[in-house]
Amino acid sequence: MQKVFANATEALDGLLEDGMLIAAGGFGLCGIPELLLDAIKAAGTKDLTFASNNAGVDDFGIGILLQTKQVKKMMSSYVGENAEFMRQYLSGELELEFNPQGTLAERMRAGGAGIPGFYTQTGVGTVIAEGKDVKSWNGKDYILEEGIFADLSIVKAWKADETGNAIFRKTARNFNVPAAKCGKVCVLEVEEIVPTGSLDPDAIHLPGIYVNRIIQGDHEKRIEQRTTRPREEA
Amino acid sequence: MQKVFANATEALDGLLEDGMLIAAGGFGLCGIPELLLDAIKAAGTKDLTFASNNAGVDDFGIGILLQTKQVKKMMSSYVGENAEFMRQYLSGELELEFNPQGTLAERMRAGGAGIPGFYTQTGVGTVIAEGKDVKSWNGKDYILEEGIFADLSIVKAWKADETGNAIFRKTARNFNVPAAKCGKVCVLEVEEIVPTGSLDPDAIHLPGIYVNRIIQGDHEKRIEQRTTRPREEA
Amino acid sequence: MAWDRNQMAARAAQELEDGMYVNLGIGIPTLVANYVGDKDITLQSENGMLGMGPFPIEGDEDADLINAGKQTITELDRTAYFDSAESFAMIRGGKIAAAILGAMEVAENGDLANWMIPGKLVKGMGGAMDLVAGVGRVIVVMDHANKHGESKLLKECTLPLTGKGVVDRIITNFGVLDVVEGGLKIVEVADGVTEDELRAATEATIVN
Amino acid sequence: MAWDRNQMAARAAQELEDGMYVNLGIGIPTLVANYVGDKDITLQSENGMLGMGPFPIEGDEDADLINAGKQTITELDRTAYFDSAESFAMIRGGKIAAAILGAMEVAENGDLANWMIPGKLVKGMGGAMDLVAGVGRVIVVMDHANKHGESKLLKECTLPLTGKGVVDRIITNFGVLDVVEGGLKIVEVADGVTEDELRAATEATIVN
Repeated sequence: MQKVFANATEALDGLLEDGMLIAAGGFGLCGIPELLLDAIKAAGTKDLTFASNNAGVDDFGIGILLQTKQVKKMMSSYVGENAEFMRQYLSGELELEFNPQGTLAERMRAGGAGIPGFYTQTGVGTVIAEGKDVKSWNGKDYILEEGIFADLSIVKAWKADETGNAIFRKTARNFNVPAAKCGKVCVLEVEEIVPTGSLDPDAIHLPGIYVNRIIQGDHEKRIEQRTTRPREEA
Repeated sequence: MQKVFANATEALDGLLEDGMLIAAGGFGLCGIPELLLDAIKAAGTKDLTFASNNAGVDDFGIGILLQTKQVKKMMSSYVGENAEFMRQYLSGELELEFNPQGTLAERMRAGGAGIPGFYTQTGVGTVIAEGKDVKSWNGKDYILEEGIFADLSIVKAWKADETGNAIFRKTARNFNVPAAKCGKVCVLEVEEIVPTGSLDPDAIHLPGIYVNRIIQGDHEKRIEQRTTRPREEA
Repeated sequence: MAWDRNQMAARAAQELEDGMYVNLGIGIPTLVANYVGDKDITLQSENGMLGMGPFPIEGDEDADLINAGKQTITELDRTAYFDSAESFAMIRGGKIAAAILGAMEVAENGDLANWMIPGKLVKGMGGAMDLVAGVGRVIVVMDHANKHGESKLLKECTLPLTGKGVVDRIITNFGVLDVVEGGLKIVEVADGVTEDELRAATEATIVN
Repeated sequence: MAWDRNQMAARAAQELEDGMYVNLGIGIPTLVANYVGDKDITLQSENGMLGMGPFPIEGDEDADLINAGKQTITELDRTAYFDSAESFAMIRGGKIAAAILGAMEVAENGDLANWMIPGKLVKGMGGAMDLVAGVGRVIVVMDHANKHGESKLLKECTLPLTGKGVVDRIITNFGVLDVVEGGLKIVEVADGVTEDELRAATEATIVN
């Protein structure tokens, strides 16, 4: 079973459809599937809904698909870094469904785990609870949140073997793991494909069963907020 | 904050109470908290309820606490290897709540994640569904299962650092991770405590935040079914 | 006449396709691994492993490496380990393409009973209920009749269920049957068995 | 008169005890890390890290290592990384002893508003709703009054809530107040502020 594809365009061949729901990994610009987003832009697929914690910036991340107006709706927790996003949202061109960050992560995890709904205290008494089922345990209210079942997952890891077993590096893991699990099909981009057997089987973050197609490529890995200490402090 | 204790008895000091609910890791006899079970036997704590996939064998694992009649109730998925268990169960001395294995694991994971209930298709149309809330998504029924919130977690890992960051070896990980997370207090036994900083931070299976007390000791690691190929096949 | 255990396992192995992730139950299903040949099949063991290898060479047993039947096993170059919550997340989430399981009874509507005989010692369902509820395709491999010669393919199950309407295909010593609208459909008859013999041995409704 | 940002952060740091796992919000809460001294505190960053270290030395920035404010940071010897689902599992599960957060408004019943001003640009709640619902203790650090000189400690919040009845303690430039039955209770008055000044600057009911 060949999972390795030559490039992002080939890896997405036959998988893109107007109006589909895509779960994307990444937090801010950290660990985002840069190459797959570029290929979706090139493919011109329209009316996309993205389940993604953030919406990128104007010229990087999902922001590049906002500029081409390929996105109909975002399911996100924080979209503050993106002027084009705000313009489209305020003009009514773009739908927005805010999710508390942990609820969004858990909804993806639940979808991947075959769990259509779960109860959480997050958002009780806020606008997030409006219209949602409520149930009490020990006198406390919890709201019902639903699993996200995406048509496609696009995620980015550090390394993967040819069977799709993948590892992430530092905080670039973030939403990539739950996003990968909740799609009918998952396409993974990595910095390096390594021979099967070269990753420690005890240290796999995303088992290959979740990964349908893999590509390798160069990543820009842009830094959003470069904060440092002066060298003399060291 | 000192998490390392000298031995299992000291690590459990002040934590044991008659009638408490204990979540225990392990699958069969693989990865079970041998040292902590011995210490609970020595402490003589009574009327215990265990959330544990299995009940050990007559003279190893939770079986040793059945012999001393310290266990009131088991929440398990498979208890077939234990004659004393069957004797007590059939005589009405021992309560038994069967959980499908994945439901048990998810109930522990949910308890640790602050999720009091979740819906699953597992068990729909079977005795497991009796008395449980049902909800439909896309024409399919799902039953409501509840998170397990244990008073104490006892688990076994391979190595941990002094802050409790722990790693497991091969299939000995099993229920140890979800069991560790669902207790108010978690005591961890390991084969080796290593200096903080010596484990790869990308490869931690159980972050130290889940671990309150740690002990190191020698483990028997008994094999339940020794199955092999003859050497000449190699 | 009829298939033996190994022939049933070999027939079940034909159900598996390149690239599949598969869970094999204990008993005859375990033998299926011997017949996958060149196909790229990855075996899941629900205690926390993908890429299950064969039994270890004598002396190489590792107490930390067992399968869901608690037998010592080995790893492969593709192996990944994970915890039980993650293992059943992938099962419940439909990532396992097929499970091949034994059964005590199967009903013509796909109901499966394979975990409990009331009045006998009760061992528990283990992961069977999760598997039949979650995997893509449930294939049952079992003898066509019980030791009293009675059909195990029934109009209705008499034993407590493992899952309702979950079975897709049944492979017995007499042949292969699919669960379809209205009953079971004969897909294949075993060597040395006639279709009439198969029908006569089956309590469940057989549809054409 | 009154505390400055750093004094407020230093006062907030006194809330932290040895062994605590803590989440710090952006703004003044971030400064709290500078005042923990010898205490054994482990900082969680909700994008997937326990054991957050300081900003990197110039030139050592790593695009794969950021905090929840998207700033480059470093790791410590105790650091563990995990995914976002796991990160919020530990937050929702009550494993984080305390969160120190900024606020736009706090009400006397512990309601907190810190994510949205209707009619202004809406950025989103990020992880704030999960934090206030899940952590053991919610400590708010904020100016006592807004830029118009109006109290931010209110009888009722006017802005959309982040959480209902979630705040335990409020640290402002004027002092420290706890949310108790019936209103807020003064715990401490800032240097150079009188209790009368604090009361006068507070819309919320103050109870004794």
